[in-house]
Amino acid sequence: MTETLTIGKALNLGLRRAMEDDAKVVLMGEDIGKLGGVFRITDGLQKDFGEARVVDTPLAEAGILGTAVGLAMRGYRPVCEIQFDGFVFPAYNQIVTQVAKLHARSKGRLPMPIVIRIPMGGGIGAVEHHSESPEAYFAHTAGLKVVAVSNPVDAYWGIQQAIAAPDPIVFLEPKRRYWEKAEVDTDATPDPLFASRVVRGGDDVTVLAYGPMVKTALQAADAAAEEGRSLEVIDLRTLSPLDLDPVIASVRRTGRCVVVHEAPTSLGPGAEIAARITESCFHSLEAPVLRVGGYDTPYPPSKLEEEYLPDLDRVLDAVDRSMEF
Amino acid sequence: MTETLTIGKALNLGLRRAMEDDAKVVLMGEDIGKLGGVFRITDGLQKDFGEARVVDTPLAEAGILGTAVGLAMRGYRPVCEIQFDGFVFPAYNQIVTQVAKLHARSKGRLPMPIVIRIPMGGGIGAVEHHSESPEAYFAHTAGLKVVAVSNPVDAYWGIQQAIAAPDPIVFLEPKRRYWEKAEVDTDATPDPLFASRVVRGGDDVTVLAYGPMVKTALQAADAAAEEGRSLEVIDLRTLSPLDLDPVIASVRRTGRCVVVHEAPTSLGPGAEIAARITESCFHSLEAPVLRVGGYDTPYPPSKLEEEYLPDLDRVLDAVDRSMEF
Amino acid sequence: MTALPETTELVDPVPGAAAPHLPDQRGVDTVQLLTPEGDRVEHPDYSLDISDEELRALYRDLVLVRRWDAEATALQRQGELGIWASLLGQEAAQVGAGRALADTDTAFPTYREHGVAWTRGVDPLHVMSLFRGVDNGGWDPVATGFNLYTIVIGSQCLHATGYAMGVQRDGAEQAVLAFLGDGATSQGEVNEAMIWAASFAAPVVFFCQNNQYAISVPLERQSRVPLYQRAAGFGFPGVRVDGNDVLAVLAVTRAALQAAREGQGPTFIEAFTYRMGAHTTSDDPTRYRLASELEEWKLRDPIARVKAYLSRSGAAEPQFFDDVEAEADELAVRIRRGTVEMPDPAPTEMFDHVHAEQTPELAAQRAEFVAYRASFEEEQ
Amino acid sequence: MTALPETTELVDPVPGAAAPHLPDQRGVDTVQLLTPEGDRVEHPDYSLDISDEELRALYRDLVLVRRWDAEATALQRQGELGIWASLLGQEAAQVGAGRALADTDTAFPTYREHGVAWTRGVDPLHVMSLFRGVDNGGWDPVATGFNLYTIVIGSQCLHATGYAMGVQRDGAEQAVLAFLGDGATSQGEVNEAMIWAASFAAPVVFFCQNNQYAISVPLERQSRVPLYQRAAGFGFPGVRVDGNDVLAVLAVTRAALQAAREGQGPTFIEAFTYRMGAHTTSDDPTRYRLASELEEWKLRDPIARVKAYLSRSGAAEPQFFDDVEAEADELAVRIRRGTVEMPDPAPTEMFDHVHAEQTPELAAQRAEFVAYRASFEEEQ
Ligand SMILES: Cc1ncc(C[n+]2csc(CCOP(=O)(O)OP(=O)(O)O)c2C)c(N)n1
Ligand SMILES: Cc1ncc(C[n+]2csc(CCOP(=O)(O)OP(=O)(O)O)c2C)c(N)n1
Ligand SMILES: [Mg+2]
Ligand SMILES: [Mg+2]
Repeated sequence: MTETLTIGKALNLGLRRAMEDDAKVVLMGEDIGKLGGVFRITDGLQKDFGEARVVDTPLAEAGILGTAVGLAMRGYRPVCEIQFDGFVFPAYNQIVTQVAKLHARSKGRLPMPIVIRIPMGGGIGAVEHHSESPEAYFAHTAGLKVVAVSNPVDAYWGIQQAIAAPDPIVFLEPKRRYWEKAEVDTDATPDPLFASRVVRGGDDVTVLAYGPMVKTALQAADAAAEEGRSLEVIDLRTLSPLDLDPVIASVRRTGRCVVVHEAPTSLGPGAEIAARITESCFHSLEAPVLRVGGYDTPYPPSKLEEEYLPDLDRVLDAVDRSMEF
Repeated sequence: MTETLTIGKALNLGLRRAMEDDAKVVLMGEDIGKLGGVFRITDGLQKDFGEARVVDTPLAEAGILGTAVGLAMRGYRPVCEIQFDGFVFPAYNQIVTQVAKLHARSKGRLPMPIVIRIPMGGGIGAVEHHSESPEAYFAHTAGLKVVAVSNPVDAYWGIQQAIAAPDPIVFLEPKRRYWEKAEVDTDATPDPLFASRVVRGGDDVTVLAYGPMVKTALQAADAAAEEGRSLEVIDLRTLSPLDLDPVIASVRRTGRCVVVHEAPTSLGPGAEIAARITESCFHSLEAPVLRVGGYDTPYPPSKLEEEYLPDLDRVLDAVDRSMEF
Repeated sequence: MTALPETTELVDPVPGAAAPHLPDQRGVDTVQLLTPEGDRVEHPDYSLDISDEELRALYRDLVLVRRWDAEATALQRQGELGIWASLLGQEAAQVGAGRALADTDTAFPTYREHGVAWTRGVDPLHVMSLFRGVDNGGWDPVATGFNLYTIVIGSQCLHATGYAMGVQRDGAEQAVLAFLGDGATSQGEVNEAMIWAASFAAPVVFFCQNNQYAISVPLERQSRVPLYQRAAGFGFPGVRVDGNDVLAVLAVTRAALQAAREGQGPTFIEAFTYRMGAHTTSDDPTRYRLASELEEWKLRDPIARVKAYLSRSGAAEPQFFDDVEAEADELAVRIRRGTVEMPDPAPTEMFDHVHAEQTPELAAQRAEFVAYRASFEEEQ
Repeated sequence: MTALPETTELVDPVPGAAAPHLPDQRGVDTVQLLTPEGDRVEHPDYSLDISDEELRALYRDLVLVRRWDAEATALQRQGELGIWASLLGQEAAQVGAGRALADTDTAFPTYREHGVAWTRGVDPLHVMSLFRGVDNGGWDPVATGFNLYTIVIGSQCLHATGYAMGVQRDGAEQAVLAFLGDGATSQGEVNEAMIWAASFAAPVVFFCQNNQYAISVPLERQSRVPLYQRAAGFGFPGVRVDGNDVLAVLAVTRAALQAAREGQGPTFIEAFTYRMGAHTTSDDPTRYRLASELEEWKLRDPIARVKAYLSRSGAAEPQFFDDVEAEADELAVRIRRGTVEMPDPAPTEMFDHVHAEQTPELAAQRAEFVAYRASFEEEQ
């Protein structure tokens, strides 16, 4: 069946499917019950699945993740909602020292199939702590996998795949794109979860993005096309593991690469990607891999966020610099 | 005056000087009083400065950093000891959302001169969580500065400079080198805190390291010299800001660069350094910047740590790969 | 074995069962000095000697902050603010607590303490600038003794405790007032703050506005016993006050602050109140609470009772009320105009306060940013 | 206003003053069934009907875990272990708690619960492997109902609570026992665990071994009131038991676990005891505590009193004690041999359990690692 869904609604439906498929799936988070979450991603689920499976938790993120660990040990598959990206840090100890390490600590005896859903990124005119891009903190943490969806199709399938997967996954949702729509064929065979995807072919420069920046990259590609430049856009989709094979193939062809993300540039995901692509494509590169990221400042007050966030123009500027290098 | 000091003793003396120089300096941490800290870095300080200035805290790292923020707002200069690298995560929320952001949040009205001392890294045969290298988590955080000392001279001066500095600084101490000795001239004029330093000149490959790996890099340079290879070794000393000018100058000359650290390789400091050097030295590089880091696994049980940690051989292996590229 | 306090009402906790709503905790040992009907009552532990003038001043505070709040909500609806966190219903708790502070005391607010900001002399426009997205709060936390808003739930409680430890070290006779919500009591950091405050007998008072909800989550999810009882477990006194009674709040908070100044350590105050509006302008409370609840709480309005008392006791003439209304109108106009006309920040602002000593890296990023922006201007 | 419990003894908190040491909290409402002299006493709330055979079994447990502990300390001194966290003095707390568990219950230990491990049938060598640096604990947490050791202070309390929420969802009549130390009570996560347990009435019992120190830091830094009182603030019962009295610990823990299984929610147990040794073999307690304190606690030895009772009551023959000694000697030999002969882990182990589904990236790193190591073998 094909439906037109927003990313938010696709997630909602995906969660519903996952809960129907497996009675061990338990959603946990602040305000996810009656309210359906501040973004309504869990809308209606508590009504249909009950309070034991859609748990409005006390206001404590370490508590959410720490009890999720215990539930996972008991055979449940907790799906934790962090209300906003900036509020994941109270849970950081549990995520880094427990969630990420328990499989290794127990030599595989303790399953840890926990999904940590985080609405990520800026662009919604919010106050402090509501627009962060913390993905590098997780991608640097051994034992975690990190996925960032960019569209309704991946949202629908990705959340189900993440819940079914046996490892802990940080699942990043492009907050400001929650309302973007697309056709979702709910009978299709989905792409694998940990795979990047060429979303637009091109010859001059390879542009990499994930989550909310994929749309920005595609807009840049449109604009570049008008100037006669052909950008290949790849949606990374997964940040850990990184699926760079399609990227390497592309860069070997284009010789140029630009990575785009909202996270601060220094030690942002672009750093790792640049380092690896340079290792793999050293002789093909006509220019260094360039990064377009957030500045190395705290996320600014919202009146300045358009200045802070990478946009079409900044991507094009990097493309120009790459071409002119 | 020149004294032979271990890194541990140099830190102890440096802390003492800082406390003598400024009555607002307050040390806080677990077991730093009568016990002098588990590594004895604060040995004798509570006895001499009293319990109001050397505070044995309750067992809660968020509490340490959170109250340090309040003390800083009141005009104090808190120096917080985190007992082991793996125990900084309960304080992560305070560090990332408060310590790092308060100067910006208040447009500079609230001073945040907090030093977070963390004994870092492996190699001491410890149990889980006692051998971590969390520097990338801090270096990626706008608003923090990150320093990693490698020797008694920098330990002695660095801790004093960090305490005197107006911004929050994560001060990483090379745990397994605490007992290494050197001559410290306590009358000398110290090098600036945020500056890297060429510690051994060479022509073939530039090797970058910081903290505990500087010694490893120097050992590699010795070994390489026997095979007729000349390595230039640079002690980065500061990870945020990164002082890459001497590195760039070096790489423009050698054309080859290897970065060494204990932190997991993916999104470790080496990623950022590789990306930046490639941007700055694109046309000089004869080979991609290569990284020698910890594997992307949790730090292993201590019987395996020598396999996990970069050592002389792994550095030389990377040097070989760089030369043969 | 510690018996549970007699006032405890445990609520059926089977998961999957609906969390029973708002157990009647209001009879519990609550300090009240002015009834909802506007009658002065006595309390054995807390008396308040207050002049008519002071009473009128409190009334004025209450009315002005409510008007400010209403204007802000309207401005948000009109797109002039990104969001607004309304204090409607909590005026007495905030004004009472704020007016209990001495000039030399320091307050650490959440994001909802506009009423306290008012009592500290913070310009409302400096609060508006935060919700407009111009900055993170434009007031001077040092000059006002009113810290910046803290949005990460509960983090400010540790700051307040640390600050109080500094007060202690300075030998100053000052107290610190840490604000938090009922939801915040579940955060580890908040509990750590209480542990620290007890351990060091820090001169800090925890002022919890129990407005019954953390966004949509009712109090029972955070605690099945009255919140003020938490403190005894940490070894210091807890007290519940009628949060809609500005006199009781003033008296209780004053006493606690004075105890703190005198070295008697922390107190936990639970101001029992209700959030009459939505959590913020982004929220839809009809999804999770009943209109009847709201109706019930309307009968306990914090302003009506002061007005009733002032009128009935003759402490204020009718003209006074008109004057306050007029002043409120003026304030609203000033806030509206100031907000709408507020200039956007300079784009380079975001680079300029990251550190006290800017790094060469960030200076370079800033320079690139300036050059990049200039390139567009050249193009035009 | 909640009065402080009468047993509260506030300690002078002026910063800079030496923290007064070990206030005499021992008179406080402590459950005891066997005195240090070995006399059985009754307690109104807790009775224990126990056979001679069970008593002898407890004695055997106590002696064997002490011997294990001594052997481990010796092995560490000889360089066979990286570190060892001794349970000396805490045998009764651990054996009593461990033996209170039903087979189907689950325990979440810290890093010191070797005595509990013993009662769960964990092979001591599986604990030794952790301290030798071979792995992070070799036992099967699922099969034994004894979770892996958790070193990050307090984190396991949330795991235990979550696990108990799972038990609840399964409708199982099982309980969960979360271990923690006195120092751990200051961690935010531990307090969150209690808040969650109360909120969901989860079938979890918090078993706090108050051994008076967190490494060098005495209890008073963590709490100025007895720890068991913490629980009431969260809305569930707290009880202090003589942690050196295996019978009292058994009785109190049994009752709490049974209450949990029956849906009555959590209990906090404070086992009042003393760490007779160093924090770990890396520690030097002479820096922070007086020998006299140790002497005082020697008089309350957890094993001596059981032995005295067994002998005096005739519940055990002298031969029994000899047999247990002999068994302890054998155990020590087995532990020594097993430890010394323990093979090192395969170097590739570190890659193999990171995920349930290894990533291509990590597989590649592993392959490089194998090739790199092989290159040395080729060279030779
Ligand atoms: C650490 C953290 N988690 C989540 C949030 C999102 N959030 C903002 S306000 C709020 C509820 C707070 O409730 P309460 O403490 O009762 O204060 P109130 O808003 O009722 O004044 C939540 C969950 C946050 N700001 N910080
Ligand atoms: C989060 C964290 N911080 C610090 C440490 C270092 N540490 C290990 S044991 C310990 C003291 C624990 O005291 P307590 O909870 O009383 O348990 P005990 O060791 O006395 O059994 C400390 C501070 C740690 N393991 N975890
Ligand atoms: Mg509330
Ligand atoms: Mg202890």
